[in-house]
Amino acid sequence: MSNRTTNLLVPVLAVVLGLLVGAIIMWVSGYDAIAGYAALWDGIFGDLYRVGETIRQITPYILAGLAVAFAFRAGLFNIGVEGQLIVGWFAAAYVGVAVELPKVIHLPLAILAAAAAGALWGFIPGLLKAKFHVHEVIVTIMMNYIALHVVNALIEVVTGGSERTERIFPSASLRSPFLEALTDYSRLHYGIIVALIMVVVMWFILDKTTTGFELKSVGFNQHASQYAGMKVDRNIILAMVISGAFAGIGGAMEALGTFEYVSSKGGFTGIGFDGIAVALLGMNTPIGVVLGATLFGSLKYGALNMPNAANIPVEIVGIVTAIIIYFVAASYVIRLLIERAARKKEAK
Amino acid sequence: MEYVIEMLNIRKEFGSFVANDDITLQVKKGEIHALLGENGAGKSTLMNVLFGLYQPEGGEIRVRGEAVNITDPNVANKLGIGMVHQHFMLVENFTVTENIILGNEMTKAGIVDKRKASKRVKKLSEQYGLNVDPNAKIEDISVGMQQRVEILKTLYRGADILIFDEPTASLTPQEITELIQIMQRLVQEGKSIILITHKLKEIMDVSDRVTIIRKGQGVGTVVTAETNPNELASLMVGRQVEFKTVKGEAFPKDTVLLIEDLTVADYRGVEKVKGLNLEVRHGEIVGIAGIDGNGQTELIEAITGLRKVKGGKITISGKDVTGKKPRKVTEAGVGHIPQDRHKHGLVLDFPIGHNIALQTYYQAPISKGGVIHYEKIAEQAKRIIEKYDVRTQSEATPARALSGGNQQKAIIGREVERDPDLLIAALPTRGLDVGAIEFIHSRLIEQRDRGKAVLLISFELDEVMNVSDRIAVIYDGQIIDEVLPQDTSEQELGLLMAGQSDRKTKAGANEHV
Amino acid sequence: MGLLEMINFIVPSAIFYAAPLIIVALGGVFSERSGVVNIGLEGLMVVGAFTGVVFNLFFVDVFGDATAWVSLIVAIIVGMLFSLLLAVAAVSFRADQVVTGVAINLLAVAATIFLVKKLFDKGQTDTIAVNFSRIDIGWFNQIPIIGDLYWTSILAIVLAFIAWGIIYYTPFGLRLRAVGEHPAAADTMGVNVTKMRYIAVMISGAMGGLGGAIYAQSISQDFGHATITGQGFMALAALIFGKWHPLGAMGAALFFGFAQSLSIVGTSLPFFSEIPTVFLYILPYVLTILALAGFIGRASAPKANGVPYIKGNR
Amino acid sequence: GEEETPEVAGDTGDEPTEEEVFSVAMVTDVGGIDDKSFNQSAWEGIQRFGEDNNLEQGDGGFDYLQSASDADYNTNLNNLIRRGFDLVFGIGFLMEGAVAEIAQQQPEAQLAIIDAVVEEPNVASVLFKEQEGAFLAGVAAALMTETGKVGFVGGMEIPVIERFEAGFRAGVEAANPDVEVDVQYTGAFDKAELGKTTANRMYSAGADIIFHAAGATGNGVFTEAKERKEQDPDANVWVIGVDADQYDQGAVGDTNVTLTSVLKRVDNAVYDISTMAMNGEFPGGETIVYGLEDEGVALADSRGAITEDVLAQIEEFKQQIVAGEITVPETVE
Ligand SMILES: Nc1ncnc2c1ncn2[C@@H]1O[C@H](COP(=O)(O)OP(=O)(O)OP(=O)(O)O)[C@@H](O)[C@H]1O
Ligand SMILES: Nc1ncnc2c1ncn2[C@@H]1O[C@H](COP(=O)(O)OP(=O)(O)OP(=O)(O)O)[C@@H](O)[C@H]1O
Ligand SMILES: [Mg+2]
Ligand SMILES: [Mg+2]
Repeated sequence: MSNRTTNLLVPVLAVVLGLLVGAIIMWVSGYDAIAGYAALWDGIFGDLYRVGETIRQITPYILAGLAVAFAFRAGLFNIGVEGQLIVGWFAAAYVGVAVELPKVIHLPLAILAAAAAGALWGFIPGLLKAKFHVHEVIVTIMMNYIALHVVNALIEVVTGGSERTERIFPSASLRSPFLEALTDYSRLHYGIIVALIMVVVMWFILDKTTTGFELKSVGFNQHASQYAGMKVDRNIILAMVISGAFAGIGGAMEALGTFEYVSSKGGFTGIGFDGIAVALLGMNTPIGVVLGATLFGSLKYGALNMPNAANIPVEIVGIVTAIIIYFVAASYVIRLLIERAARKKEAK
Repeated sequence: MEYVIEMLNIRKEFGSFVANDDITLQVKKGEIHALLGENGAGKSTLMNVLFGLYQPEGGEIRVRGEAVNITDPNVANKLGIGMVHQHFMLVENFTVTENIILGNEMTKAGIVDKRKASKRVKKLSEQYGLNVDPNAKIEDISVGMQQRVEILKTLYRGADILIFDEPTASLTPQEITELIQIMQRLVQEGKSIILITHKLKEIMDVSDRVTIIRKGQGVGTVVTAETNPNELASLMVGRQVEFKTVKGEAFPKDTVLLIEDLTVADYRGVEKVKGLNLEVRHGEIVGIAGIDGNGQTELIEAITGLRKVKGGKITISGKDVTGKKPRKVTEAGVGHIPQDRHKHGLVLDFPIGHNIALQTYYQAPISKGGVIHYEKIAEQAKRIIEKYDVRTQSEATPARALSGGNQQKAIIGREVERDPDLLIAALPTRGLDVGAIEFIHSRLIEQRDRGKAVLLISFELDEVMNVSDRIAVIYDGQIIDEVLPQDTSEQELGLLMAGQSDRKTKAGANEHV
Repeated sequence: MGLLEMINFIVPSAIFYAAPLIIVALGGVFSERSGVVNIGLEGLMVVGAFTGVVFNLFFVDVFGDATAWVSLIVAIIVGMLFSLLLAVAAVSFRADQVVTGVAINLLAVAATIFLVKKLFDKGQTDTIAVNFSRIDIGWFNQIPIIGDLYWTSILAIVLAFIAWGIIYYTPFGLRLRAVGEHPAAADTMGVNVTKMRYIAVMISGAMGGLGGAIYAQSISQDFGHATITGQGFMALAALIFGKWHPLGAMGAALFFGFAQSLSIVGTSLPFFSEIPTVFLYILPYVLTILALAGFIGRASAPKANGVPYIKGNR
Repeated sequence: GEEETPEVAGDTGDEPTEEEVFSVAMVTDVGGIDDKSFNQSAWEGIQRFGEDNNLEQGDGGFDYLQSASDADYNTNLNNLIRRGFDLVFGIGFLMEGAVAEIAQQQPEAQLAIIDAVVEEPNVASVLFKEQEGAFLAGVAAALMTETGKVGFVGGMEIPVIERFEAGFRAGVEAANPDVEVDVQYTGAFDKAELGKTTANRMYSAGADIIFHAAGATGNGVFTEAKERKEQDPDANVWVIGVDADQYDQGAVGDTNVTLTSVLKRVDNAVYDISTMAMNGEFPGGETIVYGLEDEGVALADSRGAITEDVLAQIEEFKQQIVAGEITVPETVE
């Protein structure tokens, strides 16, 4: 059996296994698994509205996934995507409400603001890692909490004491009546296009630019990279900045598309943490991230329909998702099984 | 039965690749049995099979006549088989004692009894004249010492069959002589030794018999007394060969590298280079002879910009590169074959092709306007792999999967092809087979003959003697003397390296520039 | 509040806040010292908190005042079993340990909330009746500063010293560190790498469960989605901050606790009460970053941390 | 009204609801229907409405959906409308945006929002005068305190919570100006440890009654009070709960640290609006504010914790507020 087919089979089998376990759990705890999965399927593909919403849900996951993946490729573990996304969300929303400009300027400006905010949030851990060798994992964890509180405070300041900004001006919005009409009033917005562009951007940076070569090299072996004349510190910081920018744009998707405002957060959005799973599901490659985000986002969104249509707690899908990720991580066993099976075939 | 070890028709496969193909090795009690073969011939693999790290696909192993099944190192240990690995199996931040007792610690009330243990280690090391400090941290002791710790580990476990995989590859001449004495003492104590080495001289000196393997297949076993280096070499490669580095006269021209009382500290802040002066000219090979730890590493790292300079001046072809970044130095016309090929020389997880482009990836034709062209990288890699005979499936194979010899050839190719004015070669032939060594030496000489300057750092006397046109002896961070190979004997050189220079008084004052 | 009262207040509440973090971080120390990265601490804590509270609610009639303690033991066992998921994947299946950890976290939250819904058919449990509270020994409470302690806090500190002893002075500890630094070496010395890593991960499971159960039974007193919200990640931070050293991890956790309490006392200080509250909210996190950048500096992980061990592979 | 069952765009093929029955449903925020707070209260109201009009839970009767994140509100509201519910509630200010949006997309649907105002013809907005309930709590605290010091622990600094603070301060001020109010926000609704440490600080500093408006962070306040009670049974520490009657949370053996709770009768509001809508009087486009007057906010039974004479004085203040003689501020000036 060729490697490519195996590489394709592994995630597929992981998904199957995950769904299987989920079914067993539902069955054991007295739910109708068939109905449950029917509801899940329906919740994802049931009608245009849901398809639209599913894509809408996938959008920020793609960007969060890119952020994590990009840092990983440079040998950095960015748990701070959550915080970078939150500041991006605020920045975009703020630009969206603060001024009204022609769309061609306003929308890009808002997205750029988000990218810049996320980049700043990534720059700090990057700098500390490069200059003081402070472990990026701690700093990014701390930066998440700081982001949460700072953004809540800023919202209060800019709104003069409210917990939520006004709706952004249409000129900054990613929404489109066309897409909404197309999908029966879902919140599907042009963000998905932005996300896919970013996928190309990451692919280009990593696989087509000199910088990408350096980033990967530094990710594998800093000593050799330094020997080869690369600026290790600069690359570390750059990696975190770009990663943060992706995350920030992820926030912009929520600010300019899904919500069109930003409100005080009682806790984390979770998108950033899910981004870790998405990235690793996608083996830290741009295309992989798209697939990972699609799987993750679809399950996440479709899950809402399980209590709605089949009276099954959404958590079931959480369990299924976790198991899928688990088996992808442990793909080694699955590969073994596949190869065994393949050999058996050849034997016959 | 007189054989303590019998490996009969051993076969070991890695996937589709056959590393050992029907190899037979029989070791007599109390002998030093050498194992000879080119890089990648399958020596380490065979020994790893004997030590239980790999399970063979075929063949039989007998220890003292008993057919045995060595499923893992534990079994090997119990059978009295100990292995001194090519890449030391030592926990860097442990003490010598901790490394030795690991796995069967002696305890008092559940607590590791370090005092008692280190006593025993001390006693053992005295018994075999190893004199290691039981309480020193591994990361603080020399490679030679680390190797002795490896030996102690096996002895501590009562091994009487010892495997040495390229023990001399990373040792200084002194350390090698001492190691040889140690081995002989071990044999007197009734131990048997399997010795892997690429140095025919050593084989001739210490071994009783030699088994040769070629491309994973056993060629046969010869009695050392009845053979000679050339025959061994021919058996190893499979054709008549004469490994002799041919080298014409040197015609040095104007200065390339000029170092004026350079001072460098190591990572702990301890001064390792203390006001060193050196000059290297176009068209000459200058060899730095010295015992490990006399400042060679710091010297090179300072020149190449990998380490801060505390004082002094370094100029390349008149350009001041003191404290410049590595890339500035490289672009000033310096090529560098680093001492540690796995740490500095290669990105092991990159394809070998990327590694070959490691110094040129950012320049045209590979990169234009920040955009990189991997097809250009592949072209370049193919060319160099071809020209330098790097044995690999393709340029896309990860560097990790190449044998050390071939990894080294790739690095040499990378650095030499850039045609630098100054080529710094640090221990360029460590761990390589005679063929590869000869190949690399002639590349260096070729550079010289093309009017380039070469700075060779080596712990191996004969390498320094054969390749250099001029030898600078480094001792305690200074060049204490300069000699010409033709009118110096290895003995004299050895003494100089040990710091015993009659002209030492003049050392500070040899401002020959 | 006068200075003395402040110290009198900050120290105990710092220790109190730190206790669960210390214990969970210690678990992390064992796991990562053996070479298994443990992002799953959060999930292990969730499982522990869930087990502690649920067992407490169901068995309070059986065990009476001892219930809270018995719940801890149960939480330890359940935590261990749960951590087997990580062990099997990371050690036997050569899985990417970070991904597995993430999966563990997702699974823990989903599974526990799902069970709560099954058991109580609502999203969070009732409030427990028997919980941990301050030590109540006359003379003890008289001791200034530390007087105001909890048994669980003492337990945490004692465990830290025990862990230190085990890791640095016993054969087990020696092997544990060897496996995390250079598994191949340990292997050739006859140390069973797989076994060591399984044990280490299961210890982290036990500690994670314990820490979670202590948190739930001494602070939140019920279990729901809002019970464990990032404490596991703070523990992870503490373990790195503490440079993978048991006492270091304890120190780091105490530092967090100190910063946290300071931010609360802050309001009653003339200077602090002037500035916007947000600065107090972020104070603990900023202090941590400054501490790391300032004087703690490089933290170097065990060499083989996160690398699955495959025989004969260099 | 009841005769026009909403023609919802893209109605999924659920069986159409029978003409005469009136069905109602709600969407919770992430808290869920058992958050011991307004989601729970709202669900109780809907259940009561269901029973009184003998409806079944499920399509054509009454039902709810819980949101896993802020992004889910739209979908959940939409799902319920598609399932043909005649009236759908969005519970909590967080749902303001979602309700507004759905209302525009589905003009035939009838929606209602709690704790926020959405100006759409088909949305009824419901607000509460939290400050009035908090005011009475302040009075109770001021009159019951023995140390002359009381505390307020807030979650995040958002208008709803600030109304509680403002009311509480005003109440204390009105009842006894000498009583000191120690106010602290924790910045979170889900950090019990912060609630506990804050309460610890306040009690240590001499406060004996703490009013919390901090969700799960408030659990910590109860924990601290209960511990002090356990340590010494005659310790004088009290907690005033919020939103729902939190008496059960205050139980320490056979004593209890809950002085009272500021009830926010979302249930009543939900019941009202549902009934109006059923009778064809759906207050679309209007904003209805519930205060002490119409039992929208109230103090919970103190079960003897508050003395008769104090209860009497509280009653007086209540009358004055109802009579409009006192207007309670919504913000701290
Ligand atoms: N784990 C492995 N997986 C795949 N191939 C391997 C592995 N180990 C060894 N090989 C291959 O088997 C061959 C023999 O390797 P081995 O290390 O035995 O050579 P060697 O004789 O020790 O070489 P050297 O003299 O450089 O040490 C090499 O081509 C190597 O690439
Ligand atoms: N995972 C692996 N895949 C492929 N080849 C491997 C792997 N691990 C080791 N090898 C090969 O096994 C052989 C033994 O490893 P080792 O590092 O001893 O090589 P080597 O030739 O001895 O290099 P050196 O002499 O520099 O140590 C080498 O050829 C190495 O390339
Ligand atoms: Mg070898
Ligand atoms: Mg070798």
